[in-house]
Amino acid sequence: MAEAVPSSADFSATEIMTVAASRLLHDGTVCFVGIGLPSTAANLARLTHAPEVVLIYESGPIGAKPNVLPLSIGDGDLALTADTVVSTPEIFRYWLQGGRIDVGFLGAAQVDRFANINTTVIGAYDAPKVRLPGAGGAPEIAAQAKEVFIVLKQSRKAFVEKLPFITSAGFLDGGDAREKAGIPGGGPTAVITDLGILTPDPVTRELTLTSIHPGVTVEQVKEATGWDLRISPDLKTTEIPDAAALAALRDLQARTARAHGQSAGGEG
Amino acid sequence: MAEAVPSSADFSATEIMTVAASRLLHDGTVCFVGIGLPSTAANLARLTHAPEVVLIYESGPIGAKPNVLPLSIGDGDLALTADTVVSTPEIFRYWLQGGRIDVGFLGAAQVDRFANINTTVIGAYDAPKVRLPGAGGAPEIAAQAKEVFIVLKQSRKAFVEKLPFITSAGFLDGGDAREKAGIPGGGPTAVITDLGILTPDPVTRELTLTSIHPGVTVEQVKEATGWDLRISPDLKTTEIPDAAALAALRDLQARTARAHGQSAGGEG
Amino acid sequence: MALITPLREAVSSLVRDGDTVALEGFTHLIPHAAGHEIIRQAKKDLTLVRMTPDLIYDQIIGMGGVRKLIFSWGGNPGVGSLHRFRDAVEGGWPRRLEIEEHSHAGMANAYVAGASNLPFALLRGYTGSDLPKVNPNIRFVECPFTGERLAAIPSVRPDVTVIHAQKADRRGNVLLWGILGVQKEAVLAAKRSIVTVEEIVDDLEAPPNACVLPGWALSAVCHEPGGAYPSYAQGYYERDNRFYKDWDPVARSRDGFRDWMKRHVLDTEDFAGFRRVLAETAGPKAAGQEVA
Amino acid sequence: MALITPLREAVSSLVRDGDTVALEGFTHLIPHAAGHEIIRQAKKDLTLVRMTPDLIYDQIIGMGGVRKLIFSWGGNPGVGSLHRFRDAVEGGWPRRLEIEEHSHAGMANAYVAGASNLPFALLRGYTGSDLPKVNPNIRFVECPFTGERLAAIPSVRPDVTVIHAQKADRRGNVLLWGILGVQKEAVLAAKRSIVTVEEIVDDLEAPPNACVLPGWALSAVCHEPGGAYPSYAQGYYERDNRFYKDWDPVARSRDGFRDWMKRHVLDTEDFAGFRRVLAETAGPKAAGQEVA
Repeated sequence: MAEAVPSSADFSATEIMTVAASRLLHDGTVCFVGIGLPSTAANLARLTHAPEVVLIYESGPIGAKPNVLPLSIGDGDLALTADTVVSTPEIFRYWLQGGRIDVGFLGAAQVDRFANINTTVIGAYDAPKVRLPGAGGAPEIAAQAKEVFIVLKQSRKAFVEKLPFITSAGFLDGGDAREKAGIPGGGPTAVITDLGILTPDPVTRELTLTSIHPGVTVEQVKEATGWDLRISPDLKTTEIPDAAALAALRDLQARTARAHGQSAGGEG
Repeated sequence: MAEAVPSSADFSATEIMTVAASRLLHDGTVCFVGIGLPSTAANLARLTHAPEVVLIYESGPIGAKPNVLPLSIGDGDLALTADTVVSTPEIFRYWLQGGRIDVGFLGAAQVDRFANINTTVIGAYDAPKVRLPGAGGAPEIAAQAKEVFIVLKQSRKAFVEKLPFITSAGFLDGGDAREKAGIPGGGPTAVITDLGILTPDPVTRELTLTSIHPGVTVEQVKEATGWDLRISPDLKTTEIPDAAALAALRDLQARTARAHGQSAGGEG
Repeated sequence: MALITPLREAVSSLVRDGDTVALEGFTHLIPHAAGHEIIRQAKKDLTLVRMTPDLIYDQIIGMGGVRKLIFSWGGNPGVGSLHRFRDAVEGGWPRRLEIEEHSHAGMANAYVAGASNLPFALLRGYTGSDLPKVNPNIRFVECPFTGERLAAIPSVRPDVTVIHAQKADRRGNVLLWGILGVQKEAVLAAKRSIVTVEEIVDDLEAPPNACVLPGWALSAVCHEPGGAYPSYAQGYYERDNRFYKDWDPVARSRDGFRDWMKRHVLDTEDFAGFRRVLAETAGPKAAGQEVA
Repeated sequence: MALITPLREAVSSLVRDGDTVALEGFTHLIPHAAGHEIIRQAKKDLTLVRMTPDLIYDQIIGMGGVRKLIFSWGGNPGVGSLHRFRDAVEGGWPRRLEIEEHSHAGMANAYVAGASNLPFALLRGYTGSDLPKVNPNIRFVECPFTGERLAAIPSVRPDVTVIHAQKADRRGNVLLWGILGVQKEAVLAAKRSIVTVEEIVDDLEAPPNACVLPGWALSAVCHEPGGAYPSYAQGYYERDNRFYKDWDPVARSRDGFRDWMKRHVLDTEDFAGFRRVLAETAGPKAAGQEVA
């Protein structure tokens, strides 16, 4: 009767990141979905443990149930499967600013110690080294959703001590800086990476490694972080993706590849 | 070959008022239509000389082409015959405030010498003698349409020296008072009554009798006006309704009576 | 998530004494059944909000449940005055009615601002009108770019909004179509919401970009076929114009009004009961039974 | 009243050097054909506005026609960077591109304010972001009722807005459906407007409350089937993902870009000509001819 225990060899780092992110979404949650990794994780949640999750995309679909992952934030499949499709102004005015979003699910180019996000520029704003795509919906999603999940791969280039530009607020300088700035939503509650899960300290709001993916060492995570990363004394090991979730994820990605011939995604 | 010249016995005072008002609407004009007499006149124009007039109702229909006169500002026939039906906020925001209305066509309970309108109260606001229905869409229609036509029956009670309450601005105190108040639209260009047509003096903006309906005397008009009415030195006699217009009006009213069992109309 | 629930329970649990309540409907889809239920349950000290208060507001006001009315046009469409409303304003009967009066543009923008979680609405409005003189909630702000003066009014944020719609699916998603008025904004501006519907279906079959309110954004959905009577529900039944005309003499007298309300509303169990009694007192055509 | 007119004439008469131009489309219905015509006619010193500048803006910017870009997210959706946009910002080639940068919420509200003839948009936005530090057009105002601090940004009021839609009738009434983005607002915010459409029909057969732009509110309607290629038009054709991917290497090099633009756009007569040449250079599938 003993089953084989799955090992880290059975899934990729991206897969455990995606499955771990999807697990954070509860059934019935109203989720404002960024394109790319957030959209993959949110749809995986919908196809597995959270069939009643409500997915809202900034292009207008409310209650989207795409059969394949959207390549962009405004794919036709999002519109055809949604409960309704409203205008983009209405999404931002009545639904996000209206206070109806439980979880904002974002990607990022860079994050800092207090989970602030940069998607604008590397280098000086007026003389950029790399001009990134810009804010998109993120500043108001980060400010107004009741909580925010951020998903991105961990590296020293992405996890930096000080951002060159804060596009979207996490906890600003930490502590109660966010509340003092009058930002209504609760802010980031988890940063899910390919190495582990970081959550803000309840008081200082500094991102702390609270879960590490199996097979990853604390040294590896510290190495991939541009500041002296706090490690929770209570550090857990991330639950291994169960077979059903992995199968659902791979099916979804195979369907997507067949439909689009690619699997990345972006705004636009 | 001599045709009988129509005489005032061939049409009622209300009919010449309605036909005269309808004639002022040009083909292709975009008209924001108030319910009741304005709606009758605007639809008569559409059914006779101005088939391309665009009728917009505050309840949402744009390009309504009702087969019978609506009883209220939100009848189903308006929706079913319109080019599109938008929300009431959109009507006021994108279409009226957006500056897209050529003619605002209004009724009134009372008007004064400078074509200001009262539909709010007779007596003091806080201790009303008669509480009228209120503003409805009129204050912004009167302010924002490029020009305004007002249609109402003429009497001393309705044409008063001083309004107890200005619900919707005409020319305020006259002269350039309207422009000084920063009101964008051109204001009333005609007040059409059952006795004649009053138009504002180009400088003082005082309403002046410029056309009198056939069979009506200047004395009668003065008698029905609560101030010392200016009479144009160039006073014209209103053109008699032509047979086609009269027939169209009577057909429309007969169809309406059959459909509704009544012919009045109001907001709501 | 919207519970599909009987109207009596929805009104009982969601409408509270002292609440600010908007029963919206712009001629079309006026929630009369829900209004009657508010009267039957004798809700007190309400602040009612509506762009176009009509018969159902005349009834709630006449029964004494209303402290204040926020509105922009109050009348019996196609007929004339609302006599109970006028009596409350002119005569203070059965209690003095406080009024806060706007234009349609102001009210529509105030609902939009409420749905958008903004504290105030910004519009080009009220210029040259005396309304700002009698309504201290009409103020003016300056554009930080052009210096232009614009009107500002507080958002409408009802405790409860009540609307009627054509249909809902079993998950509580609601579709309305035709004249939409401000219903979507009124629902989204409110803390709680009740939607009565003509029918509950398996599939809304909503066209793309139709006006759909997702069930998860609503508090209660109630199956009340005919619930907009005597107004109309596009695709279901026409307005009963005779009821509007017949209302005028009923509402002119305080006693006549009270008797009528007792017999037709207070002494009936529900809206179906009201329709049955109305068929007896006014004839079946007046009760609209041939179309509902 | 919208004239149904060839695209070349519409662009020639309605888009002027120095204009502020919005070609809108949120992934769906992006007006590529009209963008190419702007390039062919070598319109100069444009201020381009768009929430999500993508390939067609990369092309117009790379050809040197743009002085300033007002935007909130610029990228190649699903692929990566816009290399011509980046080169203009990072490298000043072929000219320095001035940028005014917002969030999507800001831009969407600015279009709404423009369509509403308001001088500025009011929103809860930009809190905690560095954007207000680099964009002097993000200011803050106080609510005259609650004292709350709210963001204010100038309305977007383009000289011309260009969109693509599914169909128009012979009177120039336009129907679009599916992902609507900000197209309606962008058209109504503009002084002039051009709508390219997949087909011109006798009857729009628009559902109730569909997104219809009346012909009298538009300047020109142009029949350009396939005019949104390589983006998609719901109900007509899918997006050509291969074109988006193939664009990346083309746009990486200044010379490669110029050569490509000369061959595919400058040396072709119109969008049909572009599609024919693309079919030769990239194979018929890449030209999307199997779906258009």
